[in-house]
Amino acid sequence: MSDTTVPETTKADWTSDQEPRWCPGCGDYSILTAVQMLMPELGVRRENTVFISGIGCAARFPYYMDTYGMHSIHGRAPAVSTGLAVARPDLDVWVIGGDGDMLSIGGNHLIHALRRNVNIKILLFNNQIYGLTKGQYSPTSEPGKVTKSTPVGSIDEPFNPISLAIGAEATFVARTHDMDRKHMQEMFRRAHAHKGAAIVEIYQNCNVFNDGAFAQITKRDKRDAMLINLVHGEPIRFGAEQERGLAMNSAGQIEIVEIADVGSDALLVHDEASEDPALAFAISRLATAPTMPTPVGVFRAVERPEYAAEVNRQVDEVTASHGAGDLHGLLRSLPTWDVTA
Amino acid sequence: MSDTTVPETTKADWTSDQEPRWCPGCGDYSILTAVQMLMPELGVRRENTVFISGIGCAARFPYYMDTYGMHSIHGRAPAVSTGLAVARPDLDVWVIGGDGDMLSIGGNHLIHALRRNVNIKILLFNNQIYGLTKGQYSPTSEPGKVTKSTPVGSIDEPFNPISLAIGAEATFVARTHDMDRKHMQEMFRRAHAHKGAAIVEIYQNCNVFNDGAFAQITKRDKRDAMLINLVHGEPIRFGAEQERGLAMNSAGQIEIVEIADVGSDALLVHDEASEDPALAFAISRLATAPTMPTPVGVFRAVERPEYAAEVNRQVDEVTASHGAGDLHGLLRSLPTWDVTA
Amino acid sequence: MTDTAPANLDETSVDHIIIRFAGDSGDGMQLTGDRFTSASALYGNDLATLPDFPAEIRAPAGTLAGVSAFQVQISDHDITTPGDAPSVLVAMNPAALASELHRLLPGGTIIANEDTFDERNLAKAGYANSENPLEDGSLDGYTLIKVPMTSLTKEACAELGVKPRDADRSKNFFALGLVSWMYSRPMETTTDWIKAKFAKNELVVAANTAAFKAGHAFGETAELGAHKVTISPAKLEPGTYTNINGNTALSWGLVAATQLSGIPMFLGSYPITPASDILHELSSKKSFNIRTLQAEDEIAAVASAVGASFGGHIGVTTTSGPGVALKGEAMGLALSLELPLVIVNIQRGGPSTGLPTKTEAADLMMAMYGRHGESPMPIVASYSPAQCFDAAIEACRLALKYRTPVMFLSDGYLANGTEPWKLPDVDSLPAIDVEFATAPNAKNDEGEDVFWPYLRDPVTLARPWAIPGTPGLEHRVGGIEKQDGTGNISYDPDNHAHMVQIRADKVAVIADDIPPTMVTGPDDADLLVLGWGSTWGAITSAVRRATAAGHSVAHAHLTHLNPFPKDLGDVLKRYPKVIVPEMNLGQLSKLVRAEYLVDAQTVSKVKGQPFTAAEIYDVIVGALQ
Amino acid sequence: MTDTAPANLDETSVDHIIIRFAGDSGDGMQLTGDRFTSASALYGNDLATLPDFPAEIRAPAGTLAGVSAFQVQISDHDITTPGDAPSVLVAMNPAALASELHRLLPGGTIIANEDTFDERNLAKAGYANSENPLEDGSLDGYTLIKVPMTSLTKEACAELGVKPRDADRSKNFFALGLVSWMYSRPMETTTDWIKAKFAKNELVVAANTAAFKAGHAFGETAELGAHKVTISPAKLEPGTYTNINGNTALSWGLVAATQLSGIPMFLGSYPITPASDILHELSSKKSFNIRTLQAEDEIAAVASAVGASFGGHIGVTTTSGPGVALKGEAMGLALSLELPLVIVNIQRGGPSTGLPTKTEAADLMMAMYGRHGESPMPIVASYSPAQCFDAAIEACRLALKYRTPVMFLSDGYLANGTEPWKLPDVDSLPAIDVEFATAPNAKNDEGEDVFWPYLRDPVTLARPWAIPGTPGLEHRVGGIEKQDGTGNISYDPDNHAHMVQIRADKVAVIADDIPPTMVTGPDDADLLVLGWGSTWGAITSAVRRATAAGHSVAHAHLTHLNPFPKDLGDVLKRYPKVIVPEMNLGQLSKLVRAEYLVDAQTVSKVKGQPFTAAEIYDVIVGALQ
Ligand SMILES: Cc1ncc(C[n+]2csc(CCOP(=O)(O)OP(=O)(O)O)c2C)c(N)n1
Ligand SMILES: Cc1ncc(C[n+]2csc(CCOP(=O)(O)OP(=O)(O)O)c2C)c(N)n1
Ligand code: SF4
Ligand code: SF4
Ligand SMILES: [Mg+2]
Ligand SMILES: [Mg+2]
Repeated sequence: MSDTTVPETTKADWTSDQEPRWCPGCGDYSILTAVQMLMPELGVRRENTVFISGIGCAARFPYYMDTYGMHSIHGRAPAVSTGLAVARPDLDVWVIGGDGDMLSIGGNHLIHALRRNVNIKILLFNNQIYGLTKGQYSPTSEPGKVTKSTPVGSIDEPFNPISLAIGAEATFVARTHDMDRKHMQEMFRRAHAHKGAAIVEIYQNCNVFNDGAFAQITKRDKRDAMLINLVHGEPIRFGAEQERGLAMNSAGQIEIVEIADVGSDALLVHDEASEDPALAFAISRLATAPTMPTPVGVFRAVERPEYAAEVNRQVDEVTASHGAGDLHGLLRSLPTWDVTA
Repeated sequence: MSDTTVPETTKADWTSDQEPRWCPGCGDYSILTAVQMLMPELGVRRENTVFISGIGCAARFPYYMDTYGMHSIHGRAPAVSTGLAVARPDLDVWVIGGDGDMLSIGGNHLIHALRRNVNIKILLFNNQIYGLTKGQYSPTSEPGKVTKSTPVGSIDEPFNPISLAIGAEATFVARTHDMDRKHMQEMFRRAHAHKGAAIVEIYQNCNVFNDGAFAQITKRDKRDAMLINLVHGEPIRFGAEQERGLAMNSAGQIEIVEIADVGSDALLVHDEASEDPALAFAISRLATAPTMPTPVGVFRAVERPEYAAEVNRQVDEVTASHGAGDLHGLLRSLPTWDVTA
Repeated sequence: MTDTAPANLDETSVDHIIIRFAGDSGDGMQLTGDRFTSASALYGNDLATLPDFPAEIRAPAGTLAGVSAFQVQISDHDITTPGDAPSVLVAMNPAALASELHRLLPGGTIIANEDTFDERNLAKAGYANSENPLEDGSLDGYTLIKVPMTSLTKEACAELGVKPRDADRSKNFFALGLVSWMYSRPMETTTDWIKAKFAKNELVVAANTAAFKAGHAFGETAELGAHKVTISPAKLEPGTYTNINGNTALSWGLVAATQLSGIPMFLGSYPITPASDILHELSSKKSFNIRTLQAEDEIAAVASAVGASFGGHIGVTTTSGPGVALKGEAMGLALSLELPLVIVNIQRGGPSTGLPTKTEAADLMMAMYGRHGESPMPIVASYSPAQCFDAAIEACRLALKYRTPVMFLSDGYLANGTEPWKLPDVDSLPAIDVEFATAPNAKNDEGEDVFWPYLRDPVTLARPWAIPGTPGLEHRVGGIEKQDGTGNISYDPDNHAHMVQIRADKVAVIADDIPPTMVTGPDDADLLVLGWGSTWGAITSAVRRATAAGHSVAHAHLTHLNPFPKDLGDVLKRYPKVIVPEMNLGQLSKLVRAEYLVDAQTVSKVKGQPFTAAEIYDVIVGALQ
Repeated sequence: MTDTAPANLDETSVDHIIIRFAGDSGDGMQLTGDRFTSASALYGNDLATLPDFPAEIRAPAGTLAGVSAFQVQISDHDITTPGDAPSVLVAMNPAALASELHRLLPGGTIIANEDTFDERNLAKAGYANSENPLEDGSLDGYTLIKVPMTSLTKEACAELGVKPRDADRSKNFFALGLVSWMYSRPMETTTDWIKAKFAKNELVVAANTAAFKAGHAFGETAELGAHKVTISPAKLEPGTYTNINGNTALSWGLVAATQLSGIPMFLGSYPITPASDILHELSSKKSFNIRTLQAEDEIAAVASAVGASFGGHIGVTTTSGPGVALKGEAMGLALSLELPLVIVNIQRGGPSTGLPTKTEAADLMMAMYGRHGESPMPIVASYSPAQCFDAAIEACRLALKYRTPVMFLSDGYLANGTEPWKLPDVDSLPAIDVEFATAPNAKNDEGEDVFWPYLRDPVTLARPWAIPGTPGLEHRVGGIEKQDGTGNISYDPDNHAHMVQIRADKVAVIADDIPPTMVTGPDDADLLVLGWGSTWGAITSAVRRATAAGHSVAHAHLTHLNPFPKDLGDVLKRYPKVIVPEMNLGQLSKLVRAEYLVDAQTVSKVKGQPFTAAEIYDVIVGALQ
């Protein structure tokens, strides 16, 4: 494991011998391809890479990666991964799950993994539906959604995964979508480079149970107008002609402006590295549904001590100061007495 | 239940015959008193009032209220309450729990109850410690905390319950503390008046396992300087002479300012009713530990359809349009055929 | 009189037929089977079905993993299973043939869509060197009917202006038409259904109808007359019938319990195969005073149901094994609170994620013991799709009357399998009497009227159910041990012992309130077959056959697993031999062995598939030798 | 030779004594008992302790609910229980007297802090009309020693400048001093301990020391000479001893397993009484290559342990009943993944929240069956505080060797009770050999080397443990049914049946790897007492006494509950009668009845208290009549 030159790999090296079992046309395929094609670029070893998932269509992902992998149980992948990352800080641990897996049954593990800043890379496949169980609404489904379990429309307010993650003290939060391989790869690369918990929300089309959920913003001809690309250090602008942007109004709220009206100096400059997550949060509130202009990119990327490293630092420090554990001594650490024959 | 005049009650009417079993000096006593004294003022009936709790010191609360009550299991009170509130929208349902109960094991139920906006009033007794299990750190404990389970200091970033709640789409979010009965009562009254899920974080002293956790901000002689009282529609100012306040800086971030330096017009005017939760979130980020000037009061209070009401509206509408369910007809709703003798 | 004797294909009339439709997951075989079943049901046959599909929404097209199958037995007499070995196999592609052929009776009929037997599909299905089984003589032991279904469908659709690609999707209706012709099913049932189902898209209606008629015509014209048979309607008891699967019957039973008790129902559930359909069904039953919550997880699902029960609803939660494994702690709470609650477990293959779409009945022990501490809970199990209706009412009745969580066990086979159900007269269903407490029931030391939440009914041992909103009965309940009577927290050792015993007794007394063991066959039989759950059909069929063959065999079937019927010990001891066929490694047999010290012997099948009658028949004959 | 014969108070030397310290939760009785125990241990007595405290951190002062007690038996010979009825009761307030008096032996000694017997406290303790039992003659049947402990303590502390309110907190040391004097305990052990413990606060050291000495002096001067007795050191096997409770021994056993296997340990845990101390203990053992995670809940605790096991650590999770009820699904995953995992359940009173600080052993059935599907798991149970060390090593050994989750059962009584433990020679502990897979183990169709994660060891049936970081062995595992060998997803019916059986066999073969049943007493005894877990002490003591009384009784005790030792059936069938004392309603007896069809009879005690030897003795005698 200490060999320093990482052998060159190709997509094929990262592809397992198991044939994907997703529906034809499912967005999961393009995410898989994006990941398999990215891995050779990351300069990492297959044997040091682990994919952990919960249950759902998305969660089949690890089977198709020729790395170490575990298809665990519904909702628990962030917790399983936390244990693995703490035990083995030398590994790259990726966590895969759908919106039901991660935000419904697994919501608690997710927010705790984020606040702890465990070194796991979480890819949240958000298709706003339960795919594997054949089409119930999920915690990200739009209100009013008619599904098998909500015959007259759902009445729950959905989570905004970006807002939730930021509210849970996440250090790296990004969003991308399954129609743009390059952008996905850029987000995954950034997540991988981040020291700590990184979550990337991926808008993913389920063409069987929720087809076109993101079409209004991710279709090639809509993107320019509807996707607001966040670039660190740059004024936030979008539109076919880059003619619109984000600015803060007098009430301290972020809004979409026409640059022609306000001038480009008024634009908000994106600062993903701001310690204060308030602005990233504010940006996350811009779109309440993927039918409005929607920010994508890295919302937040800040440094904070990484959990597994800290655990292992404590282990090392205690060991250094007390010496490696001595069982004989431990057994004698309470008062003892001797009985002689 | 349809009697309209609510009989006058006194604190004694709301006090059960069970003697509280908290340690002498525990902050839970003052919260109990605040609630028992408030109830007569709310004009509600004992029989229509239910307290539901999880497990922990705080969670013993329902036993001491002479109302309907349930001491359920660890972490599940928001879920139990959701069922009760949906089944019985005529009731006032209060949910009681500690920081471990609500944010550790119960974190998922909490955030889902908040996003659904179920009509429950959540009192989160935050003592930044596990009391009942004798002093382990909790998800709100400050980093570096030495406890039984963290002998060389904890390494988790704590949750900020206000930020988490806002990130989870909460419609009513407030904070108060156990040393100020009037303020507590004001917050509880507001929570009660809110239609939907309301969460009130209460800084509560555990004098046995985490004594003085909030002393630097809640002690009588510190409050003026350290508590930032949020009042809707008012500029946010604090200090013994009201000489400081909150303002937004040029980078769009909220900071503490001396009014003498910036003038009172520069102060942020608190708008708890803003649809956009970004400012409330930003205010919640001001203090990262109860040793810094800390906002208290109502951070956010907005209207959104209440979950139980919506469920019952759907029931009523479907019933109105289809007529009350007819079992005979239901059994014949699939194709049938007759066999004759 | 048996479920498996081969239908005689030479005659124009047979007493039953077993057909298996098999194709790719995308080929619509479940729908095809379903429509054929419906037509047969409306025609008046007795029948039983067995859907059998993979866990993926759609596994790779053309592969063995992607095969989806549907088996149905139709008959002119009373049957209890979908049959053992099909006599007809409809194979829409090579993978379907490869994966299902082993089930076909020797000499049975294969109807194959020959258009799909190309090199690529043959390879995917694992045929070495893409040898075509339709051509190489390997099927000589069968009657092979090769039909170019795809091309004929496209042809039929072409004139409608349907694109060939879209027309391809209608080929299952071609198959349905052909089979409908072979078994003389009325055509209107299907064409009407197509019209209603695809009402939104005329072209689809037209295409499917055309394909269906083309299939029918193909039979008529292609000189398949020798294969045409008729099956007369079954001589069932007079009444109105519907063809129903277990999950629907179960859902309707829950609806009925709501009506019979007058207590509103609250369902807290989290989707999981094969239980989700109950959530779906009940979420559309709002006008029956039923509220449903799709909870964030299984724990919230059961916890919310407990909250609703506290509020005076009948709390229900529906799930499968993995979900039950998460609900243990909250069930313990309900048990300690002594509130009504029904936990429905539609069992599937385990452990862990296991075989989510396959059937198994290995959660009985978890139902008995899957909670910490002494946590006795009544268990009700359904034994046939339609009987899920009665069993659901019974589970609710026990929960409401005894104020206890009740575990309801069904399984994937019952959930999705169908059978004709003679609809009960709604007015004749017995009411479930439940009364909420309305007044104080005790005096305190000062002689004042007070309410004691744990003052029990002397017979049922049930505590009073006083719901919020009732003035004067305010009280607190919780999971800590409480004093019997007052319900106040108590750490008193004797009280704890008393409460542990009372909770056990409360379940035990239910034995006085349930029917004796359901036994068929002679009291002095040489062998007793003891069963529970969905094995009923196969055991019944096997025992009938064994009896017909001159063996002396009895069959006892349990619907109540905890407590057992009072006479069960006597029943078991009556017979020199007891065997217990179970879709697990021997769970009921462990329970009866421990209880009655009877040497009940397990007959296990843990293959994700129900027992066939033949398997049980063989075991019976073997045991008697 | 018995644990309960009253100590003869007239003699200056007795062979054993049973003391119960009782006071308010705030009175420090656990600490007092603990110090007395330590001094006795260091003095060389054999001993056993039983802490007994309420669930609240501090219930209302002076009430019965607030009483906290600590019982210790010290002896000059080998004993196995903290004794049945105490012969000395130290009562720090009226509530302590009222709640504990019924346990005291007739004629026993009461040492009461008379200062607290005022009207208010008497009323709180429920003495009608505040009648003072110290004065009204109601204690005439006992030897009553009234001591104004509070005032004497304050007096002793006054000159140190300690405020009376603070001095009040030292009165438990007065009691300790007095009792230490009565039983001639060496003083330095305690004074040294005070010095070390309160090192940060000199005044507290001074006050406690002064109180302790004042108590000692009180005995000396107050003519209590008649009460002074000596108990010689016990003739224990030569060696170095320490006084240890079950949770500490268990923790150290886990540490030892880490060392013996060379496999790092990962503990994922969520605090819960009475298991939290294991988390505390292990979190301070970082230098032993142990990592601990206080997880967000029990599910995350076990799930993280599974993750760590996948990474090559030995994953452990510690909890009590309610926690286990939440872990069922994840245990099923570990079982399906076939990874090592140890689940520790420190049982407490149930169901639901139950009696959190009281002992019970009612989770055996949940350990066996608390998961969906066929989910067999080995179960190891400890039987005495010190033996938790060996049992923990054994649980880890089985988990590592067979790649399986293992359930470890202890209980509240073992967890907190103490006994002297002869420290093992660390070098003599047998190593646990574990090897990670490092190379491919199969060939694919193309003849290339590949790694099959489910290719099993033919003897243990364990699969290879290939951990991430190992080049060439990349593989995927999951909870869906998999093909034996390759580990690929498989819905094949026969493979599923095979895997279900293999998982059962994997547990079954462990029977070849564990010692035969631990039996004491004659093979031809008239009665066998079968036990498991913490009943060992009481059964041992009772059987010794019955044997001494001329009865022919044997005792078998199980440390492995699944699988059972191979000879268990033969052992049980050897004896005409088998009784099974259990702190539940009869769980082990159910298991052996089902397995061996032996009429084992349950002797139940579910009071949150361990059996006393007398109770079991009476049952033995009764059964033999
Ligand atoms: C404990 C448990 N509960 C429920 C299920 C059933 N289940 C499997 S996947 C899933 C949700 C799938 O939705 P999502 O996570 O969004 O993934 P997708 O299929 O959409 O990719 C559910 C409810 C399960 N496997 N385990
Ligand atoms: C399932 C389960 N796990 C663990 C426990 C043990 N437990 C009881 S209360 C508690 C946490 C207490 O902390 P908190 O919720 O902050 O309440 P506090 O006592 O501080 O008021 C824990 C871990 C339990 N009762 N049930
Ligand atoms: S159901 Fe939806 S998410 Fe699942 S594989 Fe099919 S298209 Fe993809
Ligand atoms: S332990 Fe702390 S929170 Fe619990 S009752 Fe005592 S002081 Fe209050
Ligand atoms: Mg999804
Ligand atoms: Mg707390």
